[in-house]
Amino acid sequence: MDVGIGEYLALASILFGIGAMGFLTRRNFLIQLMSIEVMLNSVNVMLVAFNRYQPSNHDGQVFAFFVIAIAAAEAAVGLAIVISLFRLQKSVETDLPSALKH
Amino acid sequence: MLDSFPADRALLLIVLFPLVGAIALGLASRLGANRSAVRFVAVGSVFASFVTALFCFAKLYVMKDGDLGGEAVISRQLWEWFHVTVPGFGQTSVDVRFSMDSLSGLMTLVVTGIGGLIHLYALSYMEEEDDAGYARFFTYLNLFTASMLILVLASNLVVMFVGWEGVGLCSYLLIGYKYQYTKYAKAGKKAFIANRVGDLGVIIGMFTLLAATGSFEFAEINAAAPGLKNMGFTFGGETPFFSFATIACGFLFLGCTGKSAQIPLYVWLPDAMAGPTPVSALIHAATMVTSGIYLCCRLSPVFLQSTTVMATIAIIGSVTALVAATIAVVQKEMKKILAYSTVSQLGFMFAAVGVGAFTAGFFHVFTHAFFKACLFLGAGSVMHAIGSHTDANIFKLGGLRHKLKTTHWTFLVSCLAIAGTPFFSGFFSKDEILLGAASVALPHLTEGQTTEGLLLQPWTGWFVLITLFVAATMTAFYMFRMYFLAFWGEEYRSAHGGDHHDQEHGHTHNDGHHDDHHDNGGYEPAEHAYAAKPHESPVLMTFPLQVLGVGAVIVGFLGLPHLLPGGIHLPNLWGEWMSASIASIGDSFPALHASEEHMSPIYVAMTFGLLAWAIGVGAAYQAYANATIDEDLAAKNMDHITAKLGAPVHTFLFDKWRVDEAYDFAILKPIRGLAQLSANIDQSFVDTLLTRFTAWGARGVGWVFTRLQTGVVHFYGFVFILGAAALSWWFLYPHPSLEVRSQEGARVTVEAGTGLGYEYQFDMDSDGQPEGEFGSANTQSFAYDADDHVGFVMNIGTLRGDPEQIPLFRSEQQIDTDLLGVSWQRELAEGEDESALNVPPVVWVTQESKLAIRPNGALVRGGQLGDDGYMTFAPGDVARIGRVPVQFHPVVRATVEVRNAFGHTRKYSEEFVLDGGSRATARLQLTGAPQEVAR
Amino acid sequence: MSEHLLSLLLLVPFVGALVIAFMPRQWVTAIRNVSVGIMLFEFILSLSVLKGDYTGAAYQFVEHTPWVESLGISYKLGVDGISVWLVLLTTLLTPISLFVSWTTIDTKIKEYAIAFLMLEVGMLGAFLALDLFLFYVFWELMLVPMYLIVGVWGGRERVYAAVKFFLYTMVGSLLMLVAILYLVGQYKELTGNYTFDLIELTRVVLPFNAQLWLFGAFALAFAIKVPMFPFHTWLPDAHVQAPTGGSVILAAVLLKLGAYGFIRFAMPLFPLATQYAGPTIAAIGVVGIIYGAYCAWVQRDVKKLVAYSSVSHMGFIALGIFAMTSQGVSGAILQMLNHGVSTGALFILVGVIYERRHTRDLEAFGGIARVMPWYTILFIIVTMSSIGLPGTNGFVGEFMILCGAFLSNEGYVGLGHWARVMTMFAATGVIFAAVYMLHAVLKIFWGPIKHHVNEKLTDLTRREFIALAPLMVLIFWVGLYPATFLDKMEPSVNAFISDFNQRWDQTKNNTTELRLLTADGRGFESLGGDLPEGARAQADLARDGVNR
Amino acid sequence: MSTSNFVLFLVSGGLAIVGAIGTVASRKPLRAAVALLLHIIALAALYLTLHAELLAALQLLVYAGAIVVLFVFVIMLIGPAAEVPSNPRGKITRLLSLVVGGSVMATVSFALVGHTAPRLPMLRNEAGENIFGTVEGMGVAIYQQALVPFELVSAALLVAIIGAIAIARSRTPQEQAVVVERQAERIELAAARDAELAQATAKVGS
Repeated sequence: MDVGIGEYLALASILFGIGAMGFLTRRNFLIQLMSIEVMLNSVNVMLVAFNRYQPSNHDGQVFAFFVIAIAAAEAAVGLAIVISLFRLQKSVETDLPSALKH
Repeated sequence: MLDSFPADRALLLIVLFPLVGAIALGLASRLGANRSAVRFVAVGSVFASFVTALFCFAKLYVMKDGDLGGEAVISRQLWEWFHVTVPGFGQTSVDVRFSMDSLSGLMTLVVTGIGGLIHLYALSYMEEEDDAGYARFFTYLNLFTASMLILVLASNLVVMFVGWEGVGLCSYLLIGYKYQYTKYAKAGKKAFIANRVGDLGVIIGMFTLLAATGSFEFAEINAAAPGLKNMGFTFGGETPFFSFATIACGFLFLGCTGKSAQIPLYVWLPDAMAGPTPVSALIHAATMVTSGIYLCCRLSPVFLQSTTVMATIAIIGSVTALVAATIAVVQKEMKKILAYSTVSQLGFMFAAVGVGAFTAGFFHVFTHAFFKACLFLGAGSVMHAIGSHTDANIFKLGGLRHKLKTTHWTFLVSCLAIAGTPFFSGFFSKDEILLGAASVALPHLTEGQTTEGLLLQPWTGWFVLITLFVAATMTAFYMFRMYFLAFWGEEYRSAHGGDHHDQEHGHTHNDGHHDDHHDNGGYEPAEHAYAAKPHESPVLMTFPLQVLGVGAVIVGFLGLPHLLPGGIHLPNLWGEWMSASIASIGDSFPALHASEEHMSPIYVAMTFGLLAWAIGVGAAYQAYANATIDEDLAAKNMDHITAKLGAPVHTFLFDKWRVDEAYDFAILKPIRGLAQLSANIDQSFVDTLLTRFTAWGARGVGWVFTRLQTGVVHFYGFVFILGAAALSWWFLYPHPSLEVRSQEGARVTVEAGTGLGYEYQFDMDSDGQPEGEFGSANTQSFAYDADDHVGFVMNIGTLRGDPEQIPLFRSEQQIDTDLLGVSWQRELAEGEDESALNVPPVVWVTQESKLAIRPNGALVRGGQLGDDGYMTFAPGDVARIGRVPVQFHPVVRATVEVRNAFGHTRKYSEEFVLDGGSRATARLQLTGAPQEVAR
Repeated sequence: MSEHLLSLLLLVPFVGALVIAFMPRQWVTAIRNVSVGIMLFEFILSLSVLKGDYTGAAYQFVEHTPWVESLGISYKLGVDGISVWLVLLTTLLTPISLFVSWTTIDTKIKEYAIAFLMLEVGMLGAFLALDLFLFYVFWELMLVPMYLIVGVWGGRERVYAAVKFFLYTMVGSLLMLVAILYLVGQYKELTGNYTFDLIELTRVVLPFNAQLWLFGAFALAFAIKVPMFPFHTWLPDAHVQAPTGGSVILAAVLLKLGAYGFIRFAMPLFPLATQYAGPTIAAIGVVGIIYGAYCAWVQRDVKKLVAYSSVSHMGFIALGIFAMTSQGVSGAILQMLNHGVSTGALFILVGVIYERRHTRDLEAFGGIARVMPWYTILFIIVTMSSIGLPGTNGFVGEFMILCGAFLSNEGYVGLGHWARVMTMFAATGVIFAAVYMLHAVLKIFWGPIKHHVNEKLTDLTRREFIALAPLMVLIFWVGLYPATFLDKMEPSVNAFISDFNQRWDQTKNNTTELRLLTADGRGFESLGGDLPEGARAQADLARDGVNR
Repeated sequence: MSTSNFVLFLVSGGLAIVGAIGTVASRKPLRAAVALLLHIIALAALYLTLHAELLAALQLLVYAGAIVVLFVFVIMLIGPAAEVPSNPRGKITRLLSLVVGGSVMATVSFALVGHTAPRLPMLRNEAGENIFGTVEGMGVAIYQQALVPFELVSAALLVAIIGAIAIARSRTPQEQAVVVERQAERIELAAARDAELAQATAKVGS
């Protein structure tokens, strides 16, 4: 039995779905940030999978490499925001801050 | 016309003197000048103008050299004011022109003569005004004289209108001279607006005359007058409903009623008594109010053309006379009585005009100017004597004949004149009017002649005669009632009343600005008792009285009746002099003119006149010669005779038939309400409709979009994901498109739209078998042959823009004619009827795929007319249907199939015309057609 | 100098504004004097416009330089009999209104002067422009300074009034812009190239209903500006809130642009629509006369009263224009001049008592004739001019309009058989004018002094006299000797009417097709361009043989 | 190569999915962090099956080592409040979205399963060894083809660090006062604007 590219893509899309569901349904900032991480990882899988089937260069993997770097930066800033928000409203619930409404 | 040199220069001076005087006095009143200078300028200017007027009048007399009725006009043109184009008459210029003929000559003499005397009188009457006020008064008086002279000397309607409104303005200023009292200011405003309503009539009348005769000049209008009878505004119908004459004269008469205070618009005159007495004398007796009659006399030829207007004038005139007389009888104040007497006398004059006796009417104007001015000045001198500045209540007077000697005899003489005592001026002028009325009532009919041809029917004559008779008796009665109550009787009824003012030796006539005790907040001057010992007025006031008194007597002899019972002929200077410029009814309707063999009207007129005088004076003597006034009746404004009328009738008459209240209720209140309504509507409805609604609308739409900003991160995330999904759907399926790159004859190169990872497969002739495999090349060229044609198309070149394209089929099909422009039909062949041409041409495609056209009604060129009646064209040939070029081309279809990275494929097909690259625009529903056409 | 006179006229105030912009804010008196000085120089300069030869109807001092080649927009200026006096009215009244406002305006002097100078550029440009695009630019440019003058230096609710004024005119002019662009599009379709030149565009003959729509758009824009009956509600608010100088210039010149627009642009471009809609618009004008007079009568606020009186006067002008007779139109133009003078003077006079008592309520005054005699005299003279007393300017204009309207049903165009009825109703407007003006005069001047504060009112100052003197002279000059003004106007007006009739005659039966008139407007241009490119050669071949 | 590869794929894929579901579904954030750790480690194994050795190492080193630790650190900092009580509101919609999301994922993944792509020859260096995915190959790719993005990413990371510090640092007392005062000012300004708006609408409305 051989693992074709389809399986990897399927796996990646499942993971992405789970991450999206997490981001949309959970009302806890931290969980949302983590589900973003899951989504980013699923993208990495897809990139690496495609690169595997074009192995003449490392574009896919280099891109995945950069995605990881940016994910790190994004997590850092996200958590900083969560902390300052937490300091203001003593909770990490996402629905509380709605000052920017119409 | 004899334009003698110095006379026309003099004509200008007549007007310039008072005008310059007015301007000088105006500056004086503002910049301060000593009183004597003001006196000199005020009277000097009018007197100088009087002398010049005499000079011109004499010049006129000389020009007539003996024949009094001869044509003689002095005229002077200054500059062209503006010009007007009248359809049918071209461009007529309206220029500032003055002219004096016999009518305006006399009128100028009246204005400057009597005006001058009144100026003299006013010098001392207004003595106690402060310097500025004194000068201001005489500025207005001079300005008034100037405007009146402009009105009289104008040679065309527009310049006359300048004077007409100028006089209105001056009466506004003069009535409101004591502007610190709101009542007087309101009276002034009322006068101005009532005149303005009249002026509306004059304007419309002017325009009608302009439309009918093409000019404003009096001379030209009178010349064209006979023609006005049958011309008129035809609102659609042929025969004019109203002739020009009727419309013009009707509106002009409306103007005259405004200015000369006749029935509908007379309400302003009684209130105008608010002005100082010289003003009432000058304006409301001698000059301004007579301008209405002057206008009618000036345009007498036009008035003679319209029966309806003459009849209305006659009726309104006599009714006004009667109504005013009834009101005058019950009044208790001298100036009020004189005011209503003026309205009544004007009614007499208009009645005269109405029955065609223009010269008689104007003669009454002349005599009335003398005795009415004398009466007003007499009343003024009485008021001066008793120290009252508002009015003299006759119930509080009595026995003045001993103390005011000259005022008494001049007042008596004028009363006799107005009452119509024989040999006094009033008798002659009134007799002439009655004669005019009688000669209409008893037309001198030759046998067989019926009355309907005449201008006026006898019943008008009788109506005027009787009403005037009653009015005349009443005139005599109320004049002598006033005379006896004021001057006769033994004791001076307010001898005791005024004593507390004695210590100021009786001069209490400083205007009320410091005794405000009960002038109800400045609305009107304070009422206070009369001086105990009245004394005669200074000589400056009595001298004009004497002159006018003498005038009131002798002036009547100018217009002696030309025929006396018993066939005696008397020299009628007035009639001859006026015949030069006033038309008389006798010329056009001899039946309405009394002559030797038709003496009856003269007898009737004479008897009515004498009878009226006798009854009136007798009754007044009987009732009031040495009557005593009892206090409580006086309190109710009644004396023992008028009390007999009974309270309701008396108050009805005393309150001027409640006409003012009726006007307020019927006209002013509704218009004011309408104004208030429109102001509110403007603020609320119109404003809201345009501004508020749009504002609300904009804000509403804005509100809808703000709902999107919920502030919840989730929501934004969700919208974000939604967008991403939609975008991805776009990439899921390929979106093919096809363009014609180039076309040489049948070989066509097409190009498909590119996309990410697209692969293309062409099937150029859409027969189901693609020519090649899926490849990345997106262009393909192909040579089409006859059997690839999927259909045919016809290009119709329209007049502009790109050509119209219609599909062609094997079956016959009519061309829509409005595509073919305007001129597509061919000439009518012989033997054909008209309808054949309306059959539009028919086109279809033959088996050998050629275009076939059956012309039917159309003119078709450029093809070969076959035997079976239709022309054939090869693809690309140009045919011409009418002026429109027509071309016929085959249509082919190419398809392309595109596959994208996901492996989904889409097919796309495009039809185009093999004629050099234009895309098939017509909806070619050819999918169903190929089988039928192609193979 | 003479062939660039008009550009110079536009340049002087513009450069003036720049000069003042660079002057430091503290030099208050310097700014005041310099700004009025520039405007006076502008007035003297504009006098030389009169040297043009107006006997023929041709435009004088024409300047034509292409501006945007590709779109056919050119910087084209010209003046003829119709616009010469309006230009002079602008250059006369702008300095007067600025001169008057220097006593009351004490904040942001520099900006006020600049706004006025730019306003003058806008107005002059609008009167002089012969290119539709240029006209539109100046029409909008004029709005901004007026908006600022009302909005910044106005009364309490100045922002509301300014915004309302701006939006009203803006909406109207946007529709006009759309109409202009459509017209240019049709010209392009006919001749293949773009142009915004007025004379060229008058050659386009649109089908009737297109003409009606375009005329509607133009008419709306100008009706709002005139202002005519339903669209006039911005005027009272704008006047009440505007400072004295602002409302003088607003009443004296800005309102004239609407009426001028009708004569210059709307009527020549769309003859069929004008003939069709003319009587209705004239009727609306007459309604405006009476409606304006009614509203004026019941106002307690003097400025609102005068504002509504302007609505009534402008109704007269609309009637005069659509009467389409020589004296009707020249009467209307003369009446524009008179209305500018008399209403301008009225607003200055109202400003005088407003500065002293800071209230515009009629009840607050009473009996001040005794306290301010010179003021009373001037007010009475201006009132008489406003209600059209013969001998003053108002009468000549009104008389010619009424006469024009009365006789206007004979010609091709005009008010039809309703002409005489309309004239009668319009003439009643003369009565109501007297009613509300004398009502105001009675309330302010006559009667006793009710409020003791009025006793201490000072009479006119020298500055106010100087401002009013030229207007007084004009009132009597136009009243007694209008020939100086009419002679310059007459030829252009007659040309305008004869052109209109001739073009109407030419195109009255072509109500469906888009055609182009020949340059001299005598016949239709035969259009070669109606065949597709390729087919033309063939068509020429085919044309010779009838049935080959 | 096939069966061991397939087994490793199944194991690591399954673990990855379990980890993902764990991070998303767990109530306590700490438990979610651990599940995330599991998820990342599973993916590292997956990269191995795809010949991405450097990436697998990096994944473990950077992702697991740094980012997840950061999460845990923040969770510890926030303490008990980190756990948000479940809120019944919107229960149905969340369930509904789960169902919909699930079905979409299922169809997409089934559509993708079974696609095969030709195996192409891997990248070889001059010496001929297969360096695809190895440190050498990746090193060459990063430092030669992708040098500029590499530098940019380092700049981006620097910016992120500074930003995070700027946002999350604790305020000094006077800064706190300024923040509170500016907050009050903003509230008061908003109130004034509302009042004027209300008054304008009243005027417009009247």
